Amino acid sequence: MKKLLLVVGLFLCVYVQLSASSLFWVEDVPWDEGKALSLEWNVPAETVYLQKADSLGAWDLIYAGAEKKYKDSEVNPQQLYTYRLIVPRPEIGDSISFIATAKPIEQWFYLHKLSFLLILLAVSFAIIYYVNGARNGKDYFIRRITALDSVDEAIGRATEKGKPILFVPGIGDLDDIQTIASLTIMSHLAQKAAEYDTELIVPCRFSMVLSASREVVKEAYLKAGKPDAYKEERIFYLTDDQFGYVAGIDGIMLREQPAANFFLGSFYAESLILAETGFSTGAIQTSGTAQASQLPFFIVSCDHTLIGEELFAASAYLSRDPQQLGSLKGHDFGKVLVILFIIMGVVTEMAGWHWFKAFFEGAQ
Amino acid sequence: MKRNLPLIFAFISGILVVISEFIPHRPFSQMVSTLQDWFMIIAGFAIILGQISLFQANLAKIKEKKSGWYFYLAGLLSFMLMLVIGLLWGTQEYRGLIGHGEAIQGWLGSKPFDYMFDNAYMPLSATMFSLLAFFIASAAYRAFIIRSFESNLLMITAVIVILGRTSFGGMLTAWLPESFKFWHLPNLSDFIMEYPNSAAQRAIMISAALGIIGSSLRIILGIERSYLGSDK
Amino acid sequence: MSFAGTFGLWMAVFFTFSIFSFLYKDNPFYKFAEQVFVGLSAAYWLVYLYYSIMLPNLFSKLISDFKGNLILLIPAALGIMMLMRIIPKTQWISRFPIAIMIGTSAGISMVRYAKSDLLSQISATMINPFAAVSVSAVIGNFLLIIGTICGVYFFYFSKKQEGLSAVPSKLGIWFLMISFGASFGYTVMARISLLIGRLEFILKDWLHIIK
Amino acid sequence: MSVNANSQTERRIVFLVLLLAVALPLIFPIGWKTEVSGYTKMAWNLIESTPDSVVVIFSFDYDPSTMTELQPMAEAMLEHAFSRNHKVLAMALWPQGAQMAEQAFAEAKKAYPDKAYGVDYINMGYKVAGIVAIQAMGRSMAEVFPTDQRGIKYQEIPMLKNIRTLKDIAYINSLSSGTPGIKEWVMAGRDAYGTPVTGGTTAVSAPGFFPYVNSQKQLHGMLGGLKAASEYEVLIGKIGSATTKMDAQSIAHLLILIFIAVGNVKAFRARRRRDAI
Repeated sequence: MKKLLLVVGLFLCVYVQLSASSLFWVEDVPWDEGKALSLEWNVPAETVYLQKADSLGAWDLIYAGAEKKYKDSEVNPQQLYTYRLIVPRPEIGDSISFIATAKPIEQWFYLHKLSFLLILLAVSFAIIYYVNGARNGKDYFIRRITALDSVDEAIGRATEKGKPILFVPGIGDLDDIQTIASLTIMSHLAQKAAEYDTELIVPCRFSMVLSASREVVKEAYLKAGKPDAYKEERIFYLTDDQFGYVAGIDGIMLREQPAANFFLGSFYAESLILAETGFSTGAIQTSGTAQASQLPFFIVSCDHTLIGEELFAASAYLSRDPQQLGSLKGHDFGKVLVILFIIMGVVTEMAGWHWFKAFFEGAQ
Repeated sequence: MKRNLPLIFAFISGILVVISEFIPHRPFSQMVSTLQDWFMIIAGFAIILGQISLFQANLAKIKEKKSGWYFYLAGLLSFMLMLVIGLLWGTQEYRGLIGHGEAIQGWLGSKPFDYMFDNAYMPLSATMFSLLAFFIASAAYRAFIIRSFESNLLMITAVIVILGRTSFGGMLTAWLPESFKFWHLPNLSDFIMEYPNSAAQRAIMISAALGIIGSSLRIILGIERSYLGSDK
Repeated sequence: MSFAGTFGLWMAVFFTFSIFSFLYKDNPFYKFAEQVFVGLSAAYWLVYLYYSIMLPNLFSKLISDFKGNLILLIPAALGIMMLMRIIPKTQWISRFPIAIMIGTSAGISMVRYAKSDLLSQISATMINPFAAVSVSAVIGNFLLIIGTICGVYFFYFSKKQEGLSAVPSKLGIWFLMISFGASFGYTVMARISLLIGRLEFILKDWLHIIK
Repeated sequence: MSVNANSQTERRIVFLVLLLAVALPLIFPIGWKTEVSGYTKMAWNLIESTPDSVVVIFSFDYDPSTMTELQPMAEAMLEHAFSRNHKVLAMALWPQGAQMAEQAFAEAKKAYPDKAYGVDYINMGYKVAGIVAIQAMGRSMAEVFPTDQRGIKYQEIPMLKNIRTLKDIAYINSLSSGTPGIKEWVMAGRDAYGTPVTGGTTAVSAPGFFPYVNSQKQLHGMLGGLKAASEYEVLIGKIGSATTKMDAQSIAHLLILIFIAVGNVKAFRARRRRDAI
């Protein structure tokens, strides 16, 4: 730490020396990854030209205009950069130039992300607090989510008809949290399907999703006490291609005629193709996504739709696992916080105290 | 061990990523992009798993002479064809194992991989995508029925915006006097898009973000672990 | 036009019609096109991934400068561990790369969504509703603030929504419905454009009916 | 929701009618006039008010996937520029943009057969590196484009004799469907060198650029989507592909509204019948 202070101190001295000119100065942008320098000048001129020395010392024009400042984001940390400001003086037919140098520095904290860190910590601690509460036997209430009450009915109907269930875990890869939320819902469904002896079809778009899906379904069959009923080949990969995947699923819907379709996860334009084809086969359809732009299509074409966050609440709702319910309670704490902040923000903006909003905006 | 050790790995990698968001200093500042590059590489290996699954599934169907097995044969053959020509002669930008195949290029007009891309893959993909035009019409026909108050709201705004987006929507209300300009259909539909629509989109985004933060935290802390399967 | 060009054109036309035929009902043409599509595209992405990711980001780097890129052995090892799934006995090994990938994704999503979808949307809603030029914009601003708050409240799970507390949630649903209707209507144009694009191909490039 | 044979037939009728509604206006253009919006008029004004014989840049920053919307814009604006006797330098920040430019020139040449390559227009082809390429053009155009698409040396192109940097260009028109595109031109072209920039983009991405059409005129108006393209055709008095496609759009929209109405009448009747029993 001492060394760090010393280094920072040294840099400060150096740059105070170098930027002694009060007409043109260059500073490191504070609290960042050392990838930006801020340049300012105070000269009476309509247009100024700003140049930067490249690695060979040749001057490159980087700005021309009437502004009084410029932020250069094309710099690397710990390298010295030299800038030249040219101020044309048409009355004497000449120009004046100023030179300044600076070195961008890497720091250890993004100060402008403070509000972001605080809000993230607040929500996380709330979730951990409520999960802990649940572990200690506290019981949390969860309101009805209509779309999920029909899951049993859908599986029941498939059983009655002797038709399979189709589960599409979205078109996102495993790096999409919606896909993982979808897999947790799938684990409940697979268990139910195993209990009812109904076949489950899971086409996957990505290999990693395929691997995880197989693990999830296998475990669900094990839990239901029917490990022998698990058929690995019914959870399969189609193609990495968005519309190729959809063409394949459409074919499955037409030929296997599943009695219940589940489209849960991340969906893009293909949502309506899937939902409309599914509708034409007469299946009961349950869908859910956090992709706001695709929700309208699921709403109009499916029987039940999980809207936005309901997708993430679904596994808590279905399993009634106290820890999951606790975490949900934590999200709700976040919502109260959000509503309060918005109201406070609107009030402070109306009162003219812009620092409040600015504090939150700092995070971008 | 087969399950707990991976959970510890998940915990460590998750926490590191979150911390690195707030630290501008190296190596933290480059952590996320490095890990994302790694993800691509791992996915590059993993894609083979899926392709083996596809290959085996099609092969099984052909062997068992399931109904329509020749379609699966066609699928298998197109897979092999695309793979082989892609590896042998490469793509537009990349050299293949046996070069650029100038002779074939002269005959086909482009590399075989690109020829197949332009004349088979592209039309298939674009046509599949364009089916949406038909489905959006049939969905509107079937679902936009006057029923409850909520479904009426859905239908009415849809109608206003559909009208407002075309030329005749403007013609329809062009006679409105200046003081009623707000009700001019293009203006009205812009207003709906800008205010009530943004409000709802924001609400969905904010609450879904909370859901994602919660789910992520559960994953990092190991509360959500079904993706790993069972111990046995 | 050369033979290859003509053949390519007819192939494209054949596939276009085969997919369209699905709108009438399932038929052998669609089945054929579907399987070809799945097969072609699966191989396409494999080849694409090999040339644009595996080759430049891994193999070329390791071949040209092995020592300098030792760190790349980590993802390579994880990738190979992923492939252990092929053998049933070693399947459990693939849990390590999966766990690491999911852990990282969870971390990335957590910060990314907290920033772009939570924080920036909150601050974007902190507006002075009266700071607008027209009456309609002032009303709009109020709708924006009220709609956002009620919409967020609609997703509040840990309270029964009845009596007075049902009012904001009801309002929230109304806003959601208006938004869904609006997005639906807004998308129609883009979707029709897709069909126009396909018809242009048939009418212009193939049949030369339109210029 | 159970589906019977009846509703399957209905679906097919919906599909067939829609297909006809989109195809027929493409074959038999109607030529409905569209109300011209402010942003389109601004873009038109820039080209209209620029004096003749100057050199201008058309940057083709898109590929075939967004051709339906952007190609008609390129054609209409190109014809307008030709009619004002501007000398057009075409380039592309997207690899396939150069082909798009070729097609647009071929279309515009139908109306202006006298325009000569190298004298009235030129295609410099694709340039990598987006914003960096634009910045380099601000220093020296000849360095960025040693030759044109066909291999003619920069110094030997008649229309570029007096063109050294971006500052010698009268205006820039970027037709873009993403990055790099309009934004890069505004930042590196207009903000750094003061060359006016206008452009066109898809309907989906248009709202993101509206903030640039401000009092500082970072963008001199812009075209968003097919509708704006057809407005531009109205301004130059041409029934082009945008107008035709917009006719198809309008009819399809109208048809969907009719579908909704028919669906409601049917549902209303069914309810009455149910109530009567």
